[in-house]
Amino acid sequence: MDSYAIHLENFEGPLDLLLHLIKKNEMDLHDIPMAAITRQYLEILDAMKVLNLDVASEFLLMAATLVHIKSKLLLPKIVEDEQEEDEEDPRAELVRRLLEYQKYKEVSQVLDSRPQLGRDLFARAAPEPEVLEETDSEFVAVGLFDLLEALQEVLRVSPEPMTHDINLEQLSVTDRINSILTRLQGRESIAFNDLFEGVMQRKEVIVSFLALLELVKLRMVRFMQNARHGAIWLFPTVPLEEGVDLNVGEDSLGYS
Amino acid sequence: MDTVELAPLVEALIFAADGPIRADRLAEVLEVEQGAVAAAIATLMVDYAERPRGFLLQEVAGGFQLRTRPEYAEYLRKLGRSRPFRFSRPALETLAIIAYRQPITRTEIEYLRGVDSGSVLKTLLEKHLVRILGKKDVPGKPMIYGTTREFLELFGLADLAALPTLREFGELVADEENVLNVDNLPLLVDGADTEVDADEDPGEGLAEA
Amino acid sequence: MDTVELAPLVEALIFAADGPIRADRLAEVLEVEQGAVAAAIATLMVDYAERPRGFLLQEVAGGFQLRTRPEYAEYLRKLGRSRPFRFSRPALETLAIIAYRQPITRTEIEYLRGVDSGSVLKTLLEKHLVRILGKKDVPGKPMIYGTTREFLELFGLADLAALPTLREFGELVADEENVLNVDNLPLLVDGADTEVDADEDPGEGLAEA
Repeated sequence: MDSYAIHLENFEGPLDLLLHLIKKNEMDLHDIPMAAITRQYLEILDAMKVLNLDVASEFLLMAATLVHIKSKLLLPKIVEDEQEEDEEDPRAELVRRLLEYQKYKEVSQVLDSRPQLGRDLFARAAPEPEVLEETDSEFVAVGLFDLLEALQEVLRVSPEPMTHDINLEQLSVTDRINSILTRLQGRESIAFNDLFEGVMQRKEVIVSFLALLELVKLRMVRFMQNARHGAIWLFPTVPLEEGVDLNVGEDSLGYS
Repeated sequence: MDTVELAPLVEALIFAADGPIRADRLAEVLEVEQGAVAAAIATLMVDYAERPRGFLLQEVAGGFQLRTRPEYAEYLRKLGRSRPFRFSRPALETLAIIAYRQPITRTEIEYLRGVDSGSVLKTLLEKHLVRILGKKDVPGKPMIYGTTREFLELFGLADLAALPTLREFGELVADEENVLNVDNLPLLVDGADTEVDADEDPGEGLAEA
Repeated sequence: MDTVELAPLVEALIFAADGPIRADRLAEVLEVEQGAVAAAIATLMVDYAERPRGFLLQEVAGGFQLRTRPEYAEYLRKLGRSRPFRFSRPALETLAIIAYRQPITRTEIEYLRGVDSGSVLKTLLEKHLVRILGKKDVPGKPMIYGTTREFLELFGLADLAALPTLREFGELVADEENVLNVDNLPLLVDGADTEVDADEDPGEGLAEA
């Protein structure tokens, strides 16, 4: 939660709200007065509606559960002693869930109070030249998830559905490579997202993306992240001079 | 190489590595027995504990790493290297559940939390704190989740066994101070009470406990 | 703060800074006089000179920085060389395509990726993550590829059916807008929906280039 908006979300969920109510009223967890807790719970939900606030479906589901448990308790007990022993208290599952939830709620606070890397303690930031010297020139993999996300973001802002028209792509990958190289001229780096600035058709986006992959394969650029999960930047690995023209024919790009 | 020679060398490698470095990798790079590395690390540990240094040698995520002392956090944050995100309560809760209950499915997480956890789970995946372990062999083959090495690094844990012990409760416990004190939030049971009363028939408001 | 207190704090800041840090910057962050910083640095200098550490405190480009001892350069280079294998994006992408679409020919991979994939494929074969399954019964008898047992081990998968589908990623977020729009990605068109099925016609859904 980023803000303390007035919302039921101030409670993590229905379990959190129930825990709060039980504690506040000093109820016995092992003998929860269902009528009282259900009434209070429903009143809070009503209050939310009065204030025109969204009540998440989970809160409504819990309301139904509470009413159900309450009604089961009200049912006259079948007077057969043998069966009665086997029959679990209708509240038992709820109690188990509350205790279990409380356990994780507490430990999450314990976890958060531990010194955290990047918040309370810091490792070194400056890389050692000797170590970096020998690493391969391929950029560090950031995982399939990251890659798809980067592409997804680009596609999200480009409205048209992409058509499967490979011919047009074939024609423009080389052009795109050259235009990216032109943009990189005289610069140290460029943000991945900047390459997709302006309204582009999905097809163009894909072509640009393929061009980037191609440049990486040719080892002319590499992707780096300045923070482990930060923005992705593109760095030229060779000095780019005015009027550089990439000597790449369509054939060598594998579109023959 | 004896321990006296080896210790500063091991220290240099730990210093230069780009993350926690495992003892076996140190042994491999230095071409010495793992026992020799272990002895060197033990020497360094004693040294770091004895002398007031600005950083500590910690065992994290199966490896060793130098990290600044937590009590200096305030000044280090001024260097501008702070992690840009803070955990929300839902994220922390979900992360804790996954850490202790892994491998776990989304449905199981949601049963424990009582709320939909899809977007929180996605955020944790994006932050590389949680990963997909595979699929559970039950109908529907749901994905199962677990924590990552980066989770261990973030919380400074040597391994999963180093997680704080879960307290088993038979009873509810009073909210501790560090637990979010809901009574100070704008929407509180009591707060809502007054708000409602302002606009509505008081009888329709919340019952006094 | 006196020098005894200040020295480790200065050391921590030098350690964590992302390059040489100037004395005036240190004074600013610590909110002390520059003279106090100078005294702390002098203390640290003596300490580093007296004790055999793996790194040195050096004055570089007007600032201060911790650097590993030059005589350890050989081992540090080895550390760099011995970095665990990391995937490049092309490798990861190619591997993903093979994993989801196997058995698959090189032409099909290249159609999906839009670029020549020979060298990436070679690397994956060398790392034993991909293997040749046989030859496809079409003119030219192209070789067909699939993933290996090592691939499963590396990603901690019990079997290929344990591969997460991209649709499942999308389902993590109920919000329509944020759902991973996989249908328009050439790379995922069918792989996203169909679990890997060795009996399926591998050419299905692929236009021959």
